[in-house]
Amino acid sequence: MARGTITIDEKRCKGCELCTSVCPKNLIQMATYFSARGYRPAILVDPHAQCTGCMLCSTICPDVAITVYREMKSRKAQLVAA
Amino acid sequence: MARGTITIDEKRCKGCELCTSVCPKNLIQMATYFSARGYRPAILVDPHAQCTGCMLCSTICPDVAITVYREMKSRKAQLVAA
Amino acid sequence: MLTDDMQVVYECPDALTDVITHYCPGCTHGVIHRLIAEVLDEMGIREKTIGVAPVGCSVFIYNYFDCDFAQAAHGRAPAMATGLKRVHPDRVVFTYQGDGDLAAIGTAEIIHAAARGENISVFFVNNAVYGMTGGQMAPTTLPGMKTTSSPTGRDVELAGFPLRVSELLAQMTGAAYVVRRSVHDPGNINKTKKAIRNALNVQLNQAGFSLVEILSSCPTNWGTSALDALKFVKEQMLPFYPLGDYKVADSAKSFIVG
Amino acid sequence: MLTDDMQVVYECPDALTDVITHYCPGCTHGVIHRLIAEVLDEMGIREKTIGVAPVGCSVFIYNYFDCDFAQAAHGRAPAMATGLKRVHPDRVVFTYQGDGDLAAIGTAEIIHAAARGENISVFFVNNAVYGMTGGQMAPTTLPGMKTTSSPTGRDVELAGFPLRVSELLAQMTGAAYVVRRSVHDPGNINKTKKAIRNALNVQLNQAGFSLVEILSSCPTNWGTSALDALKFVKEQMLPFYPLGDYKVADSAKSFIVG
Amino acid sequence: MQHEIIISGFGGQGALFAGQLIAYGALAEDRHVTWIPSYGPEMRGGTAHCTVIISDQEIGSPLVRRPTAALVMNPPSFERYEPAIQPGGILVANANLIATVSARADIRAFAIKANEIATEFGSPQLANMVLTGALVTATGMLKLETLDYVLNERISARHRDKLALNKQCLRRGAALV
Amino acid sequence: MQHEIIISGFGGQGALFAGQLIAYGALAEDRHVTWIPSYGPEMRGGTAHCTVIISDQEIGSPLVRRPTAALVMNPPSFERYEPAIQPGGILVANANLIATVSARADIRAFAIKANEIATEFGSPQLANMVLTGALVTATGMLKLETLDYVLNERISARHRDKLALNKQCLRRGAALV
Amino acid sequence: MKELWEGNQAIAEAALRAGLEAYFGYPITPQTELLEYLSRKMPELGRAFVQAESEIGTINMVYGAASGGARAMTSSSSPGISLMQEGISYIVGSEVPAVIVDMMRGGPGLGNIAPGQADYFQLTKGGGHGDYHPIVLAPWSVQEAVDLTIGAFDLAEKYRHVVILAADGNIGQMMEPVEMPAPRKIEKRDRGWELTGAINREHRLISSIYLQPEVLHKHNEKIQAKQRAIEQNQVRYHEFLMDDAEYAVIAFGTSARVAHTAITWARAKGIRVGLHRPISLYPFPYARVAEISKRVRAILVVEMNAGQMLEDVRLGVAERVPVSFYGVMGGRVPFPDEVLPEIEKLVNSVH
Amino acid sequence: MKELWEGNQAIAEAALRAGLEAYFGYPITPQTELLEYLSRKMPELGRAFVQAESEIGTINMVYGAASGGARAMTSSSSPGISLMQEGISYIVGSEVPAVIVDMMRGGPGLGNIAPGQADYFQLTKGGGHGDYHPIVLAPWSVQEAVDLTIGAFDLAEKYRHVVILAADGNIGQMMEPVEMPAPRKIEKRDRGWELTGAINREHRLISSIYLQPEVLHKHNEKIQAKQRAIEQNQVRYHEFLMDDAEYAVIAFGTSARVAHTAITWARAKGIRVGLHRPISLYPFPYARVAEISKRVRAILVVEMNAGQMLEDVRLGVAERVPVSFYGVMGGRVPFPDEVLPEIEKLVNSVH
Ligand SMILES: Cc1ncc(C[n+]2csc(CCOP(=O)(O)OP(=O)(O)O)c2C)c(N)n1
Ligand SMILES: Cc1ncc(C[n+]2csc(CCOP(=O)(O)OP(=O)(O)O)c2C)c(N)n1
Ligand code: SF4
Ligand code: SF4
Ligand code: SF4
Ligand code: SF4
Ligand code: SF4
Ligand code: SF4
Ligand SMILES: [Mg+2]
Ligand SMILES: [Mg+2]
Repeated sequence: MARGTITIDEKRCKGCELCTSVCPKNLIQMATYFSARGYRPAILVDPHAQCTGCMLCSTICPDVAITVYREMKSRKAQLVAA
Repeated sequence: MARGTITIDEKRCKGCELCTSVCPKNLIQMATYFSARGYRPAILVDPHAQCTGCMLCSTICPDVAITVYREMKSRKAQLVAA
Repeated sequence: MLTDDMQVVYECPDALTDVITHYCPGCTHGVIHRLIAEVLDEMGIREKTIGVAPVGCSVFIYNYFDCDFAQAAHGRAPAMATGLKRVHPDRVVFTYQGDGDLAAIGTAEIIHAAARGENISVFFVNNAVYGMTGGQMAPTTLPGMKTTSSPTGRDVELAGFPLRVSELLAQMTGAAYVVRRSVHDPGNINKTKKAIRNALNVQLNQAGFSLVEILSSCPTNWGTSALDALKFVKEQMLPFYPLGDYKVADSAKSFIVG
Repeated sequence: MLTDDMQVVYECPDALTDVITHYCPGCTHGVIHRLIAEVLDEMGIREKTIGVAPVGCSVFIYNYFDCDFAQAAHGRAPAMATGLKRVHPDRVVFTYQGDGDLAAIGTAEIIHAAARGENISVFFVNNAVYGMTGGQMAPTTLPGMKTTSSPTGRDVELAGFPLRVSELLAQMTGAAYVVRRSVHDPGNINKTKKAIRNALNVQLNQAGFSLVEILSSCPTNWGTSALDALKFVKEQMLPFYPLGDYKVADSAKSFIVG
Repeated sequence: MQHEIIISGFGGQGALFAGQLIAYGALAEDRHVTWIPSYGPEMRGGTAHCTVIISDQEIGSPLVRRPTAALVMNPPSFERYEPAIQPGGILVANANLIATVSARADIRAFAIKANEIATEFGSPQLANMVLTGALVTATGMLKLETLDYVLNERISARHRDKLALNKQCLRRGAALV
Repeated sequence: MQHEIIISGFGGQGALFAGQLIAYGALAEDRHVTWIPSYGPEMRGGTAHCTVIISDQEIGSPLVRRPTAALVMNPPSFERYEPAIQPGGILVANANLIATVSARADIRAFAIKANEIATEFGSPQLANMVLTGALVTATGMLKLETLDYVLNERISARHRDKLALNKQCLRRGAALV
Repeated sequence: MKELWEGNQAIAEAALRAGLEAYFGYPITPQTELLEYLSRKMPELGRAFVQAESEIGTINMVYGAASGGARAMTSSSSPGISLMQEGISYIVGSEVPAVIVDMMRGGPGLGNIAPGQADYFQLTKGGGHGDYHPIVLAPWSVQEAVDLTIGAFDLAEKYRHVVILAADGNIGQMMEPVEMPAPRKIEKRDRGWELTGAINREHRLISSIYLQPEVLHKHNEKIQAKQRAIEQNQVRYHEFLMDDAEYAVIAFGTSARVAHTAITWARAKGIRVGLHRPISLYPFPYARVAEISKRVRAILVVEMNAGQMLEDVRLGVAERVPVSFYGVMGGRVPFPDEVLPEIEKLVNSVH
Repeated sequence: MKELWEGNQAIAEAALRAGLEAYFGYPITPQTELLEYLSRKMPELGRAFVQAESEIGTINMVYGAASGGARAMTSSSSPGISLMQEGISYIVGSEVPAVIVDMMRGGPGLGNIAPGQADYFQLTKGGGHGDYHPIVLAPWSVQEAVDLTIGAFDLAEKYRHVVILAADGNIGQMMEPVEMPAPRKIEKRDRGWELTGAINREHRLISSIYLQPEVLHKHNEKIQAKQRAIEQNQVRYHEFLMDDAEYAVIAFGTSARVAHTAITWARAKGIRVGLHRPISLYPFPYARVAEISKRVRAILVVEMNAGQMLEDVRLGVAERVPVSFYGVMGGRVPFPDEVLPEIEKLVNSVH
């Protein structure tokens, strides 16, 4: 299983929660604070580095707030990144 | 075979010749003279009283120029006329 | 020879006025008018009928019918008919429209009248050209057909493909009765008349939107004799626009004959 | 945890600008924008692409794309795109239109663009309401669905039946590629992206008119959370608007994947 | 002198073409000229007419209420335009279709059996040429040779075989006034 | 005296409703009143504001550039309207969302932790009522009882269970000025 | 009893009470609430309501319903009104009564949705082809919008003509206290022209085609006679402090309210200025403006456009006194503190 | 070398020679021959031609083609022009150049197909929403129609504005001798705004939406500045026997030709009357009309409508001298023998 992670751009995130519903590892939660634009942004809560970089969250994010990273060991991952 | 006849209203006829093409007995011809409106009207040429009152000519006439008559002996003809 | 024991079996229907039409010799607009009038007479609904005239050669249709008429803006007859029908739901409202009127500028209006299942009847006269303006290409002009605005024949690459209106409108859930007929010979004329009757009967029974597309001739702009024009309908138009019943909704079935 | 040996596998496509959209939280207009941008990047055609924006919530789409854009009058994007494409046949021209824009006021324009086989691509975002004006009934509003202009639910007797755009346009001879997709979950999002790519590929290969209808959410006007809105798409809209390929003309077949 | 001419007949009788021929003739003679057709819903059998003005000066109103000359080819045209002709003006009528004869003493009226004559030439379509020859000659507005020239230049390929016949018809009409 | 009030916050914070409450209050007190919302593409999260004018005379311009009082619920609203308030005017701000405090000496400014207070009442939605109570009292433009009356009359069936709570929030806000 | 009403809803309710029988609409900001209100009320009352496919659809449905003798109305905002121009021309040409509400916004093109007054020309001069002027009424308050709406139906029927209520986004969105009149009973009687089916009578025709120029000329003379009658009898305006005015501000609708405030301020400064507010934009109060131009020293026109009514004012003034102009465009509503300096400039310019 | 050309075809050919790259049309009498002519010529030349589904289609295709930088045109007649009003407003708002031909006919409504001039208001004042005036040029002969057509494209591009050739059915159907100018070479250069794909440059936008009122106000100020520049620089008129005139007839297009003849007759009777003929209806020659009104004793306006340009004349005249009007409506063209008595009446009225 690939290892990955994501970053969520708090400026772009509108707190719609869509990403939370698709993460197979349930790694995304909504913040309790408000962003400058008045939304509760999504945050990655991944203490055990479970994120696989599967891109499901970025695929559903309507606001292109999520950047996905993956460890580039496997050929497959490199292909996807190409 | 029913006996019938037609009258053609020269005022209405525009000389389109459509009626001539549908008469099963070939009884309609185009006049050689011009009507007041500048058309050669259709005329019934039925010396042997062959017209059956079949209404094909009136059915195709775009100008409602043809009135069809039929001998009212048979029940059927009466029904049609009703 | 007219004898005393002969009786009239066909004469001008009551629903038509005495006025001679302005149509060109042999133009089948006249046939279609007559059929509608005969049906109005036979159904006894002339007095409760309101017609809506299009812009096109048939713009003067109201001169020829002895019933109330409104004259719509080009393409907007279905909208005008909607307004009329909504305030007179117990009246019979029909539009009479050409292919330029209905299938070009009036596309949105006819589609949405059908979508609404507007309880009106549409008599759609498809003669494959803009007759009144002098024979330009219509949405229904056949591929390769020469018109004054497709002088080298309709080039589907540049001018696109003809619209098949009945097939299209049959897609609409709100459409109850959509058929295509032709008036190029007496047999088809009689079938067309039945369809007109069906359409009005569907309306009378509140069964929804009805449309009869009728293939019609335009000898003047096709540059043919009236007789050749009927041949053109039969030989060129029929293969491209097959006759048939494109939609008879369940709501309509019991009001249909033939 | 971001480590040094990690590389970006997904980031904002180049064809999108840095501007944050004005869309409501969770509105899938944003997803669809992203997909188009990704395809433009992947096909390397951003620089030869001209988009045409509608009137609707996506009126500001031009702020978000790094390519030339025109902003059309309500419903007229296909006409404007026709003008653009005819004078720039070697450019990629697409319209992006909502259901009010395309299926109500713009009915005539989209039908005739398809009839002409106009070599453009249309991305049709069906969210079953007029989003921008505050959630009125659209031509695609489901029967019984409550909107601000059908407050007791769409009454098909009075307001008519929804239009199924893909089914309708598939009737047009000039249409090369007409499909319906949805963006309610990642799998469908990926399929939608493929369809967008297919549509543009059809255009690039001069194969004719292409349209991708995309079922989309409007949480604000549906009065639901963003998540419930996706559920609504799946549970209410999909049954009424089945996904699928409604037309893949022979001319288009070789340019289609998936 | 300004010639203000109306030419009128059933559609298909060639009224518009006759007018255009004259208009082209005027252009060839370097005169000022306007030609205006009646236009309308295209329907066979209706009346078509055109107005031609030929002048040595710039032409103001291109419309004519009281023509200096009229060429009429069918009864309705006769009825409409015969009374309108200016005193001293000219009327050319196709006597094959128009039974009435002008009773006006203040105009010069010519009733010409143009259909008959054209049929003699084997081309009934050319009645309009016979009448045009008469009109042009009676008014003296153009030289017949100019019309020959125009026909040479402008007759369509389809009708080129009738070129000589056209000219003959013009001459025949001219001889009748 | 003419009260020219702007109430502004994120969509969903209840700015428009607060304004309407005041407007209905003015009507109940038989004053002249106008209420105008900002309107626009309906999108969640944007800023919504409304303008209320209450006067004893007919109201001319219904628009306000320099309000006599402003109720601001989020930072952008503070930034926009705090400087605009007329000298001697009143500012009521939701201190839970707005960190900045007005530095103006020529107005009376109240920073109220309305979210906190409303949450204490068990109904965080009612922050706008707390602020409205403060605004109405600080300006003296209406009697609180009038607002009670309006709430009695107009509160929707869905929110009727919160009627008392609404009134309490108004009172609590009023007590803070 | 007065109640607070939002402009759009108030107009809708007024139309209902005036006996509106058929409404056809299409959403557009800032008039959509009018459509929404009627989408609920009309079906409840068993009256005709259709949300059409477009504004072209709505105006032609109005044309149909009105041809059928019903009190019919549509509403829209600027771009939608542009789309109705052909239909309006047909309705006028066919002489059927119809009421249209234009909640004007910023233009040209898509512009924006903020309040504007730049449809003045298209509404008053006839934005469609042919010779006609719809009756155009411009309210400056929600109450007046209600009153004019009711009157609009009567005028439309009296003259068998199009009546347009020309408001702006501000009037549509604003809430104000309104005294709503009691509903009217709709009594149906045959007026001799409406299409109802030719039962025991001659058939009728609603049409605007007159192929013969002479006949169309005559038809137009009839329409023009009607326009003259309207110009004679339907001029409406309102004035404020004009009795002793040395200067006049002329403005309509929302601009007039702004001017009203500015005038109060100017009076406080001792400037003898008054307000003339045309309520009927067509027929325009030319005669009254001419009178005013004989009494005052200068005139300021204030509009939310680039100067459209200005032309009509200048026609009335005929260069007797200077006419200056203050306009804001693009959906901006001027503030009184912009208009006051314009009044002061006006005063200085003639000193 | 002069050749006889029918007006519609002459305009089409002139447009071709001016470098027309894209034409979109829809049939309507009396302009259809223009469409028909181009339906043959444009494809032959490899240029864009589409017979659209409606006039709404054509104007928005023009909008698209023009946004793409092409010389684009459409043509229609009165009802079709009414349908274009929204599109025209968008084109003006987006500042793309476009040429429109209006072969005016009798209105309102369906009216008839005979020549008319009753689109004056809709063309010159802006029949669409928002503040703008297209440039409107009115030829009185086929030759002038050709010359103005060529100029129209240049003006449209110079100002990035809509230019309308306002002719009437008469001009469209009439044949007259024409000196056809040589074809221009179309040279393409990037003017910095057209949409061609963002290759090696920033992306571009053609749009008329400016959501912020302040911004739309600024945008309108820019358009207004352009209108002022047009008013400064593009006024065109033609005069006949005005030097010593005591009376003036003001007329445009076909009416002016009729007036011309009547004036010749009046001069023959010793009446010192001249003709002022506005060629640019917008910008209207107000200043020149004002000058004239200072020199003549009375003015007669002749139009094929109920008195539309009349308003602009009265704006220029400012009641300095009496202005009388003779109008025919409904597609009727006046005859000189109707206009002559009007001139005589005018003379008598001031004696
Ligand atoms: C808005 C508008 N555009 C164009 C026209 C011109 N016009 C009149 S009839 C017609 C076409 C008629 O063709 P069709 O509907 O096929 O009827 P047909 O004459 O063939 O029976 C057109 C384009 C018009 N009157 N109004
Ligand atoms: C001519 C015209 N009519 C109406 C409008 C108002 N209007 C703006 S957006 C819109 C509907 C948008 O709905 P849709 O196309 O479904 O897009 P969505 O906002 O749902 O994405 C309407 C009716 C307009 N701008 N122009
Ligand atoms: S990339 Fe996959 S695993 Fe990682 S956060 Fe996103 S959805 Fe979860
Ligand atoms: S999907 Fe995107 S916008 Fe929505 S909560 Fe997640 S990161 Fe934020
Ligand atoms: S009724 Fe029949 S048989 Fe008699 S003329 Fe007509 S077509 Fe011939
Ligand atoms: S079909 Fe009718 S119009 Fe035609 S020739 Fe026969 S009778 Fe005359
Ligand atoms: S032009 Fe064609 S459609 Fe029109 S009347 Fe003549 S034949 Fe019939
Ligand atoms: S209103 Fe609906 S469609 Fe528009 S941005 Fe919001 S959620 Fe999306
Ligand atoms: Mg046709
Ligand atoms: Mg939508």
